[in-house]
Amino acid sequence: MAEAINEAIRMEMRRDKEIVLLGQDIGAYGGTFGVYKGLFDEFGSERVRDGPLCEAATTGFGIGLALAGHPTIVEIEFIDFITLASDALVNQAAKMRYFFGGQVRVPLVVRTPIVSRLGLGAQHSQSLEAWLMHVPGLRVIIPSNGADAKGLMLTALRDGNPTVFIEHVRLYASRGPVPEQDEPIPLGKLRTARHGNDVTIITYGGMVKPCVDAAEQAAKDGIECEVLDLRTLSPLDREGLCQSVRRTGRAVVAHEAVKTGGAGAEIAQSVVEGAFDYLKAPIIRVASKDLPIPTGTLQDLVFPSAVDVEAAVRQVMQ
Amino acid sequence: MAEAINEAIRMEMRRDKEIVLLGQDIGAYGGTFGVYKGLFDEFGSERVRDGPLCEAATTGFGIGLALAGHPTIVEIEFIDFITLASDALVNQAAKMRYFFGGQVRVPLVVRTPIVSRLGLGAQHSQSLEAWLMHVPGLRVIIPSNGADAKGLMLTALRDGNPTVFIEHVRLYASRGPVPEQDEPIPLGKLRTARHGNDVTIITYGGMVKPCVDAAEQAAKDGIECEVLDLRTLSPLDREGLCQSVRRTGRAVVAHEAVKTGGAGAEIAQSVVEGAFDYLKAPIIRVASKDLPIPTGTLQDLVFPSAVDVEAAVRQVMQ
Amino acid sequence: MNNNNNDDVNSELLLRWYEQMWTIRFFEENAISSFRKGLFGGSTHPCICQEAICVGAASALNPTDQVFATYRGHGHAIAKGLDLKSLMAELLCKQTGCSGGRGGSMHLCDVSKDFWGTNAIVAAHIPIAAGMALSNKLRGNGRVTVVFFGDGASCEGAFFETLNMATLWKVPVVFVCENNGYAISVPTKLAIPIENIAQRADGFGLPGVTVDGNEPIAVYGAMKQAVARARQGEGPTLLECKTVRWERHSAISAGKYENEDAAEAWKRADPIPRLEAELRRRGISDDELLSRKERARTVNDEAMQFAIDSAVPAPESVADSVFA
Amino acid sequence: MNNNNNDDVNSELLLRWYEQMWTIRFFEENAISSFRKGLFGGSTHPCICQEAICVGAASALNPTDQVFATYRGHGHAIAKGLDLKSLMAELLCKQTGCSGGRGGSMHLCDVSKDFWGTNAIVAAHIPIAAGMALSNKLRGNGRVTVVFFGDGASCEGAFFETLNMATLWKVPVVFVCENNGYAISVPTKLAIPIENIAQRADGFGLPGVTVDGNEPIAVYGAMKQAVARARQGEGPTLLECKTVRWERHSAISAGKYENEDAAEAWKRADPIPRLEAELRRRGISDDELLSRKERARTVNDEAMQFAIDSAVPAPESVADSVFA
Ligand SMILES: Cc1ncc(C[n+]2csc(CCOP(=O)(O)OP(=O)(O)O)c2C)c(N)n1
Ligand SMILES: Cc1ncc(C[n+]2csc(CCOP(=O)(O)OP(=O)(O)O)c2C)c(N)n1
Ligand SMILES: [Mg+2]
Ligand SMILES: [Mg+2]
Repeated sequence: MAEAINEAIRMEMRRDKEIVLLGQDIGAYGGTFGVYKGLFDEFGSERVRDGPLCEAATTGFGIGLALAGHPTIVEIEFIDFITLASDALVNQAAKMRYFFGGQVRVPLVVRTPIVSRLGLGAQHSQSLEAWLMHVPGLRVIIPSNGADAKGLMLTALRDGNPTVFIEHVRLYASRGPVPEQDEPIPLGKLRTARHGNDVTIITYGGMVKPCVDAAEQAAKDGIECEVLDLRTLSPLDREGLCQSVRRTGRAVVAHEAVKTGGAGAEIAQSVVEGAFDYLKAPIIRVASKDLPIPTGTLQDLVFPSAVDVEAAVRQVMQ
Repeated sequence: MAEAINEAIRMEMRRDKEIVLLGQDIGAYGGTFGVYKGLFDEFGSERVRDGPLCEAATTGFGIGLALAGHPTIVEIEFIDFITLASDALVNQAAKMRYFFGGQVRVPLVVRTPIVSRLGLGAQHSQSLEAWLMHVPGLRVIIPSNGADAKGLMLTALRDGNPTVFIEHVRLYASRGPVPEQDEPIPLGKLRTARHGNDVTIITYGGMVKPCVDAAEQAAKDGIECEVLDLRTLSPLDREGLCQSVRRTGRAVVAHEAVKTGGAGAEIAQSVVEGAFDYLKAPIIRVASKDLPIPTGTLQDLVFPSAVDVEAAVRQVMQ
Repeated sequence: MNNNNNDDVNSELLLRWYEQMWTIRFFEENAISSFRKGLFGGSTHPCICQEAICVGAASALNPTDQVFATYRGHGHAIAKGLDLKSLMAELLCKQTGCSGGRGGSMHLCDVSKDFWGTNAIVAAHIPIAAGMALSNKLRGNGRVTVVFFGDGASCEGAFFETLNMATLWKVPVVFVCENNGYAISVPTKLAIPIENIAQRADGFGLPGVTVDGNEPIAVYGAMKQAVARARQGEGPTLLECKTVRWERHSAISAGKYENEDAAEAWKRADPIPRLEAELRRRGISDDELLSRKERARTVNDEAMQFAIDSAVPAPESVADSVFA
Repeated sequence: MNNNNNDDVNSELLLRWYEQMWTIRFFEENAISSFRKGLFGGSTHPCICQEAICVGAASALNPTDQVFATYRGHGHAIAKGLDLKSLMAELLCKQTGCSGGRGGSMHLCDVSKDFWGTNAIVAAHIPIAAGMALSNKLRGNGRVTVVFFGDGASCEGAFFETLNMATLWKVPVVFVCENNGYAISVPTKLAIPIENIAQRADGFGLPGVTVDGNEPIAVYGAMKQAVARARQGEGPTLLECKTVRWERHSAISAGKYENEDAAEAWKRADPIPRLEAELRRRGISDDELLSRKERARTVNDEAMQFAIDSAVPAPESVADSVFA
């Protein structure tokens, strides 16, 4: 997926000379996780701007560049540090167009990875997408594969609105078909990762593959799960997920973020609001335990696994 | 309610000489909304520390004082600025005890008001409690009246854990009986603001009164609503609210935060997880529209009213 | 008055400043009185007694230079040439307001005038302004960006981080700190351990300059140098304008002024009588002065009436302009 | 070597430093090799070549003075007297680790030694340390708090805000910037527009001092002054220790060193041979030096074995210690 994102940004930077990248370690180093490999060499230090360690001002600079008409990508090295960019995102980028009566556009894309399960501990393993979902005026994109990542990044760079593009670090190395051409993917349209009529598993990002794996396991016992990959959390494809649940009558929602206050609650309640009469069982959430993330062997007890998803599927089938 | 909070803090500061207050405008001025009236005169500038405008470092200082054993209250003038304190709260205060293996305690209380409906606009009208609910390791308290505010503040100051104490600005002037004595209120226990058997209205903070008003209106047509005031969002009294819904079979969740990703989703899904089989109708959320908050006449179109709550009640009754 | 390198300061310019300062003063007085009358909610933060900074700084700019200011930036909006009617209409949250009536007193904006708005999160607009200045540099368009903020803002991380990055990248921005001695109730001496905020610059390697913010000529002169420096690609300057805040922080700030002496100080510091004296010294007649002042009053009365007569935004527009 | 006001620096002290620097060096080498062997996940950030700062600074402190450090703070933990076994066990995330095995390489802590932990959010621990120093002042307990951080951290808002507030309140804290020339891949010259980070202090009114961080005597001397100043209630000092980072940022940092010259520089800068030469100059025998070095190796080998032999935390403990 890293290459697909790199390719999308490279294509768009060639097309649109106004695009600027800001962040730390994004120069010759190519970004903390190497997503920018080669961009510095191709586009130079004016457009690929390696800078000091100051997430708040870096995001503010990004907003200023965006206001001036530069689609700008700010990289926040771990989503755990989005806290430092949150004021600029929440109180400025997301609201400016609105409170200035539509006079300005903020074509800002904040790229940031979720770095879970690597054993980096409580300050480097979080999933904070739910925060961003709760901010009107922000787009929240979270792809699960290279093809989607490429198409969604192209969309994000042309959309002209403040966007947080969340990348799951475990997916960077994932391989898969990625279209050569310029094929933007519309926001707010989920992808059906697997078809099935018994249970709808709703997920996104790093949990898509475990959910598909769980579905394959359940299929061995004749339980056919539909796995929905939301792709974007804002806008949220409520109609798309309700359509599926109206057919299956059962829903499991899975994510790596801690359960309480996570995106899963919003997704589940969206199902209740749009498909309650079709529900044959309570919606179950599969998520991380409500704990700071420990290192070492304890870590695996906190994050949800394919096994947990499968167990939830069997539970809603009862 | 302002006086009740003031009284609780004053009582506890007299009892516990280690307590320190940090913030801006908390000196002779008495706090942005006057909650600290008289504390500076009584306890002096060492314990009531008016300081420079730097929410991030102020919160960090508060954590340091707390680690050293001073129960410390940091005032963030509007909850909209919690963004600036969020790194200290999320990545430090909430997690330190955990990642240091229980060696430290962080008796930090961050007091911050929700300042909705005053016409102050997009950057001064938000309700961000859902963010804090999503952070394991934080307590989130949000009282709806003076008596609860006093008892809960006493608890917060003695609890020894990082706590965000959210005060609704419209409630500051509210009057009501406040116990003279030292009566801490346990966390995670909701209060039944009104009894009824037809619909359970689950709410907190500034929406409690509008919900009770809506209940009175509905009662005129024989619809008896139970109004639950959560009082604390973390811990969340899931069992308490499910008990009520198991009786009524109908639930409306109301808050002033924008709907998507708000606490209402977590509350609703908690009902689904704990009382699904008793539900006779889909749970409905009453919340602010998913927009930045405008000023002027538009503002009233964004915030939820008692009328909206009443409409939701009638809808779930159908 | 300090006249160094201000040979271009003639009576005509001073008269224009004089009239504009009255325009700002009357605008703020109308803002306060209409707020008190309940014509709009929220609050309003007057720049009364800080008008000299507005006019002196604006005169050093080209129309295409960009300005960012704070909730206390009504005067900067006026000095940048925004339409007075649209400004007062915005305060009253009317459809005809410069921000469509949904921003209010703290969110005035007119991109067509390169006034990129007033902001209500202290210091948050500083990196944004510097980012726009970086765009000027990337495009080589010769424009300069100016950002106004207060003494309180000079304690926020966003300000310091920006000083570091803007100096590092030599972006064409001028940081103008309006040191009016208070952050709401907190006097600068209880917030800042150094004498002059301009000294902040020493830790970052950019020039720091302090001037009397109630002397428009001093502000103008210092601004011209800072702007020229930025335009020539030499990077940012931190300009501290020492001034005095009018009675209170905002029209709703609790009680009376936190500090009695300061309460009176602004009257002594009031830049308008001082400029008036200078004009008299230069032989400008009372009639001329009076007619300028009256004109300032008239345009404000018209703006006030326009705002009152304007319609509120259409309810169905509430969800407009969230996304592009 | 710079000897000013270091009359108390005798061969015994230098020998102790020598042994401790080897102890830290071997600890870090074991950390890297055991990480590479897969004995623990995440990553580890060695302070190899920065050991002189650890020993020089720690010697200027009382046992009850508090220390805060970063993920690159293994050496500071050792210098503060933490048990080597519990440290290596923590890296391996074992039950016997100083943080119970759930903090790992970036979260070492032992409150009983007044080592208040290492932190993985750059600069976030700086205001926390200053807050603890404020407690020392309020209690008048005569203690001083020291916080270590890097050059990259000196660009973060939390650092600047803290310099302002700590100086304003004269809190007994010493800010020690370990300038190793890089923030991951970013060289300081691409991040900071001033020559010395100590110059940051000028914008805040506290003293700023720069020393050669690879000379333990220089670090010790400067620290003694800063600590004395803090203890006497005169407020904080910003002490910049110029040093050189070992090969890479962390054991997993991509590829090889970002900069070839620097890659070699650390070897030239390596403080251990330099101190060894000084000891020889003072007539310390090779046997003595060798035995010290061997002792450092032995304790580390024991610590390594202890860590390997220790059990992982009990699964049922995963939810412990979230709340007090
Ligand atoms: C980040 C942030 N913190 C606090 C506030 C509340 N507040 C509004 S204005 C103000 C005082 C700012 O003082 P200063 O920067 O000196 O500007 P002045 O009002 O004096 O022009 C404060 C604390 C805010 N709006 N934003
Ligand atoms: C707020 C924050 N931003 C980014 C990171 C990622 N990161 C970890 S270490 C580091 C470099 C810090 O450099 P410096 O302060 O010089 O310390 P050094 O690693 O050189 O000791 C970065 C960018 C982080 N952990 N926290
Ligand atoms: Mg001020
Ligand atoms: Mg470094």
